[in-house]
Amino acid sequence: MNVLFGLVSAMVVGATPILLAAIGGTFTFYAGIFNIAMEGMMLVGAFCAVLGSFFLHSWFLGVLCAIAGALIMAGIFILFAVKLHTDEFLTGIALNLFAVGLTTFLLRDIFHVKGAFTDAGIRAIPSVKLPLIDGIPFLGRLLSGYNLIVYVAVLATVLSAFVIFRTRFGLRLRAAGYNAVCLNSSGVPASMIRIWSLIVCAVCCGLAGAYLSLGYVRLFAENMSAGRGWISLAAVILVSGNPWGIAVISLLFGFFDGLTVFLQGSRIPTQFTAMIPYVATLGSLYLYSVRKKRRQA
Amino acid sequence: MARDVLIDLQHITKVFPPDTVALADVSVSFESGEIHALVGENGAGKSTLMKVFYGLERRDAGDIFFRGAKVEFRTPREAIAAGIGMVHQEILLIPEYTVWQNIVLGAEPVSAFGTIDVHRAREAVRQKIEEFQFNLDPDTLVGDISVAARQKVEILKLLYRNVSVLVLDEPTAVLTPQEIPQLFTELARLRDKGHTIIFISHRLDEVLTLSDRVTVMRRGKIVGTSAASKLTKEDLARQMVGREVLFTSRRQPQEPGEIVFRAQGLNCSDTEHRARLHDANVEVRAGEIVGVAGVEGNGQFELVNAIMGLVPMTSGTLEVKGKDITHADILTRRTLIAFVPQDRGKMGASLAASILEDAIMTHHILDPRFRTWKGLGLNYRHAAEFVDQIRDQFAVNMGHLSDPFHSLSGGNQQKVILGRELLLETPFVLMDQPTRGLDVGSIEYVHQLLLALRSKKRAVLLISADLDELFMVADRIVVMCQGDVVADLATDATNGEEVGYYMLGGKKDAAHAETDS
Amino acid sequence: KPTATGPKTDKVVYLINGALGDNAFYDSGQKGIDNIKSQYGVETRTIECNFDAGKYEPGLEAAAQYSDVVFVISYAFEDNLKAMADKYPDKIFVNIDTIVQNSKNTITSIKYIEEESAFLAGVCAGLTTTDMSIKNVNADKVVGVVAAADDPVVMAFVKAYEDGVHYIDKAIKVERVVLAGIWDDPAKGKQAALSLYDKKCDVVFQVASETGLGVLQAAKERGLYAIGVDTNQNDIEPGYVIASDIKDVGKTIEDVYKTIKDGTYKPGQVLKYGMNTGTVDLVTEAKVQVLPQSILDRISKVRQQIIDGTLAVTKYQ
Amino acid sequence: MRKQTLSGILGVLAAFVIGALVLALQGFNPVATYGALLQYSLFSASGFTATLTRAVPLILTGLSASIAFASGPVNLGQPGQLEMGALGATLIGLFVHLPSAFLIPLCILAALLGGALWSGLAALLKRAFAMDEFIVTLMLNFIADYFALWVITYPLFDPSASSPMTRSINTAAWLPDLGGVNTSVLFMVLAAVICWLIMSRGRSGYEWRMTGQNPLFARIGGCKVDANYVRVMLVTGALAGLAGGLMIMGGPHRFVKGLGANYAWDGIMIAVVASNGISGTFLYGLLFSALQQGAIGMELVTAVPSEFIDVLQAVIVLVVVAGRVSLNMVFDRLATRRKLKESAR
Ligand SMILES: Nc1ncnc2c1ncn2[C@@H]1O[C@H](COP(=O)(O)OP(=O)(O)OP(=O)(O)O)[C@@H](O)[C@H]1O
Ligand SMILES: Nc1ncnc2c1ncn2[C@@H]1O[C@H](COP(=O)(O)OP(=O)(O)OP(=O)(O)O)[C@@H](O)[C@H]1O
Ligand SMILES: [Mg+2]
Ligand SMILES: [Mg+2]
Repeated sequence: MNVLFGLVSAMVVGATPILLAAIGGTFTFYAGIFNIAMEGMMLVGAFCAVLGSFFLHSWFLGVLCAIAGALIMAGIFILFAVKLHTDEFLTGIALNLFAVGLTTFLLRDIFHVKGAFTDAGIRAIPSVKLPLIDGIPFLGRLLSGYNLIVYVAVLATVLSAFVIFRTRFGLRLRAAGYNAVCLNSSGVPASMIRIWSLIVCAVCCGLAGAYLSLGYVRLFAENMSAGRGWISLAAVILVSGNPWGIAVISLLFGFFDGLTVFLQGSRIPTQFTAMIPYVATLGSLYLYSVRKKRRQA
Repeated sequence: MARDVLIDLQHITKVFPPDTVALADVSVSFESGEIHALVGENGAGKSTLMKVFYGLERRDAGDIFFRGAKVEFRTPREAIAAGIGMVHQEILLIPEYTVWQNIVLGAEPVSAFGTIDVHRAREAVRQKIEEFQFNLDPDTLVGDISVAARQKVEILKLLYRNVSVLVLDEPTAVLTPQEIPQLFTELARLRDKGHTIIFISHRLDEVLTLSDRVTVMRRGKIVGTSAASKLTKEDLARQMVGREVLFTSRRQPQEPGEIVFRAQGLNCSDTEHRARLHDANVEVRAGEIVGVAGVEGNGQFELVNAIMGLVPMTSGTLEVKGKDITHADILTRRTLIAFVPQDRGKMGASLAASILEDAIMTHHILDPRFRTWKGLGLNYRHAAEFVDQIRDQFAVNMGHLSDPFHSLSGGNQQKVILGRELLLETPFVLMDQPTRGLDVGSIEYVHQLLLALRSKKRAVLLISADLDELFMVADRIVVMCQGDVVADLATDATNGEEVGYYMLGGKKDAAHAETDS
Repeated sequence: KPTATGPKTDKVVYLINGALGDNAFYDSGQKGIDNIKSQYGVETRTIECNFDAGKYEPGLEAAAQYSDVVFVISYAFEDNLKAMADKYPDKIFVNIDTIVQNSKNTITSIKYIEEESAFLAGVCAGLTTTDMSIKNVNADKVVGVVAAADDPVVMAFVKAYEDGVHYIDKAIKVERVVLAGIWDDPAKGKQAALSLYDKKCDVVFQVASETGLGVLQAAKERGLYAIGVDTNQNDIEPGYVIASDIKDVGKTIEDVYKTIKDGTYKPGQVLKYGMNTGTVDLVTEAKVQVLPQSILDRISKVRQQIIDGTLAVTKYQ
Repeated sequence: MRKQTLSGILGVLAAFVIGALVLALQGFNPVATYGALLQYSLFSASGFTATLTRAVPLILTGLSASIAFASGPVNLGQPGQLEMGALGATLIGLFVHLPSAFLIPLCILAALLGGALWSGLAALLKRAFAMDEFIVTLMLNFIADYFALWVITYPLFDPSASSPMTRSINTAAWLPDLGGVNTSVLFMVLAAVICWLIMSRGRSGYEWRMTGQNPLFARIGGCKVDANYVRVMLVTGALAGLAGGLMIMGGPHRFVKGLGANYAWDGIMIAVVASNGISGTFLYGLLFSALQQGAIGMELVTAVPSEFIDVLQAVIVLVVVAGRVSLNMVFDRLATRRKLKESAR
């Protein structure tokens, strides 16, 4: 039983940062931006979260700092890709590189450490016991007691589905991706919508970063986003931006990621268990593509 | 005619770097409550002028006055707010959205939390549809409706915003002959309600019937503005191209040769398994131009794609010069078929590639002179000579070979494509709307080319939405309706009414009887 | 004015295959380098190769040209080190943690007997899980270890740890999570540790550098215990890190540099540092002491036996 | 083309100026730092050869990405393909005993095949199941990385080593040095020349480019679009594989942990900075290689932390690209002004 709950919790933990970043990515996806900067935004978010939490003695201010940091990254993205019309892919690659260099640089400059910074002074984001559900025997343990950001991620998923498919902003957002010229001539500057989508994406990635450094663990380590931004991007593209699909893919990835740790007792070499999440992603891509093909045929 | 000047464009200049002067000191004024036509050759600057006015393009010099005041529309939003709306040359709608979504986009009624008030939006759209008697269902996806209906959606989109000035950039280019008069009545009604309409068109007949005044542009300059009632089609054409243009057929009688192209019993379905072509039979002989008439979406597209091998056929046979190409790959077909597709940017060329790269496509495989190093290399020297040949033979007005294809104006793009295809020297030529969106001068040129092909004993299948064109150049006209070939008529023995009758689905069985006899 | 006849010793380079900031091995060495700098006033530099194989050779070359003494952690580029030492026979190369011998026999190697301290860490874990008087320790006799990689050095730690546990009680089960070379993902480390605590482990030993920081935090979250590695990590999560298996690379660097300075240094030696030198050890001092005196005493006793040689720890390398 | 060169040079210079400001702000001497960077990358024999050697994988993976992106497929699998290529060369190098004249070509062939195998797998999945190669190649990178790690930890592990690595390959498979420069550089230059010939002079390059820009048009034009897709994937995979193979044969002569490092990602970045041009990729590859190699000098001489080079690289990328765009805008504005004057006359 313990192991089962452990697996569920590992799944949630693995899924949360990917889900949050991917929800951000879905906004830029619908706006027609090939945004690969989620990785960098997340990393800067994680760093700024620790920075804020440590110096301002408050996890909440830490989270705000994370969002602010990610927003600065978004600002650079906006300046280059939206305003100067440079290649989005390139801007993203440069930003990711920049994020790694900058956070390492600042880690050394501000905290005088390399590698990782951990300190009792870093305030962590608290876990939340859901009021009613927590009391229910099985369900309570399954659903309650996670980090606040986990519930924020769930909320973000629901909210994003609502915003994208029900609101005026959503209609314009998708229009910006389908046909920006049409949106422009309808009187809505597509570039504004793109800018907003990047801002939303930065907020989500900032939260994802804060979860990494203040939520699950309470420290900043160099390059701690560890490729999660890329997985988020893959998730977004895999389900063509649908928030529910993203939730499913993130949970699947989280599950298989957790499984790599739980499969340790078996005789499979660790290098192979480590492949499982990626093979599983390929598997879901296979199912998705075959289904799509069948629907078209 | 004591109307007020509503819009006054003064000394507008627009340069597209590096060296296209799209508008050179253009001054023109539009009066309130008039239908004002803007005509001119391809690339004359009509669209650019309107885009500048609408805030879609920045101008490099000049002033704009609207209702007497100097205005500065930096974005379409500001133009819309001032009561100006524009329908673009290319249809700008989102196929994934429904009609009402497309219409309200940018001016959506909202309720709490920024949610779109679907009910209110749909009602408002329905009301507009009723008010202007457009026959549309607000809930269908725009991707599922005909081109003509999309045009209506574009216009409704403006009316929904209560604009008083409508700018329509070639609204009729994609419409069928039956739909044009409909649109005209609607436009006339709008004018009578006090709207001002500026419209761009290449169809001089339309221009003369519909508009109050006509402004002619040539090479970025205004030639003049005159009342439509004082003009003839010939006057207009002369002003546009700067010389006389002939509007009558110069098709000489000629005995067609052996059968070059034969399609028998073609059947074809779309992705949703709806049959799009049933048992279509078409034959073209050497030295013959066969026209395909039909309302758009009645199987012409599938016919073309089936001939080119772009979609699989469920049954039927294709034959060119006695060679069975039913199952041949595209390259084999290309040795026998020259193909001018209707969509230049999608099927006819790559807009981002250089002129040279687009001009040598297919030749680079079929013509051994394009190969070097035992076929591994591409002979760029020969390629350059080849493009020069196209330029000279087809009178293409272009810059350097390495300039991007999209820097050419529409007419010149079409000439490059025509040149490329006709120089393939194939026995059979398939042309899909080769004159769509071209100006009179270029159309005349294409028609001459077609007739030259005919006298060179090549077989031509010409798909066109323009009946006048078919009557001018085709020897026979086959009519398609709902995927069937419903009639096969000798041009000299039929008339526009009869073809129109078949196009709209009349007398199907009788038509078969007629062809059989 | 230079009067010394021996090799010059004023420029010291610390060249590592990985990157600083592991709070452990590399950082410990850096501390030694920093001490050399302040003590002798010599110029020191650090080159981090960041695990980039393409940087090993040029890094060595640059270091050899620039400096007089090179302290090098040469995992994965032992070949390059041999070649470079042969190329620059007048420079002093001190290789840390593995034994490398070049044909001119100029490299001095420092070898740690890390099995001894890891064994003691196992003893500590074994004693803890069997002592239910310690807060939150459960009845099941299970301990765990999180290893960042499946490589010989790490596995030497793991196996010696297991030996230490079983030295206390053969019935204690040791659960392992061996990651596939994931050294810098604390979230992964925490996940791994949590899975071990879910399997009833009371103590988890981490041999995982930055990844291991997650292990320490998992211990705090569960109110259970972790053993740190390489440097004294006992106060990172006070009350939850019961001990740290230290490997004082810095101290050995200082020792060797001292011999270089005072002229007793001999090239081509293999210097072995075991528990008897105090370079590898298990430290239990902490702000918040969890372990009862009985356990501390027992640990001291075993330590003494190892130092005395009365208890032989199996070596794996 | 000339405009691109100009904007490239200006951009790099501007980035260096920005970098100098940052250095000065951090209290480092920019002149000495850049001096060290140049000395350790270009103006010393060992630095220069190291720069050239480092450029081999950067340029080869860059070429791989350039050709792929210019021809359509979004092949982001260079990191994995590089490792598989390296594995191929290692296998042959370990187990085949032949004289150099045969073994070296055989190893190179194995490297090409190793990379092509991995990209071919992605191409196969795309053709058979319409699986997006962007995601597939990305995932295959992780899988290849762990697979290679397994191979060097277990089946091919060198028992005398203290970290995962294979035994040394047969000396017959070692690429010799020519005047201090490793011959892997020659193979790289040869590959670059061939790539240039294919893309700028070859028929295949023409077709690939056209397919990349407008596949429907290319198909109607008679190009074998599907076959071209597979060919491009195989060729670009082989290029990345070659990078891996040459690294083994010219460098450590064995597959050690961390062999791939970040080369392939840097290569992808270089390709994009160079707008997928072959000569641009070559030049930017040399530039980035010099920067990364010179970083050692900066660490040594002025003790500037190596992170600085990461930041500087990112700044160069952004500034070069932004510079390119702004310079185009300036040119456009100049042209507009000239035209306006002309037409006013
Ligand atoms: N007529 C034109 N000729 C050449 N380039 C053009 C032309 N029109 C637009 N562009 C270019 O196409 C790109 C997209 O133009 P768009 O009009 O969408 O941007 P914009 O609205 O001007 O940008 P912003 O939102 O920053 O003001 C820009 O790089 C613009 O410079
Ligand atoms: N975005 C652009 N970039 C560069 N040149 C352009 C652009 N748009 C138009 N041009 C050039 O400006 C000139 C005027 O084009 P415009 O589209 O206004 O012509 P038009 O009169 O509308 O022609 P058509 O009848 O073919 O629509 C042409 O030479 C065209 O090539
Ligand atoms: Mg136009
Ligand atoms: Mg217990």
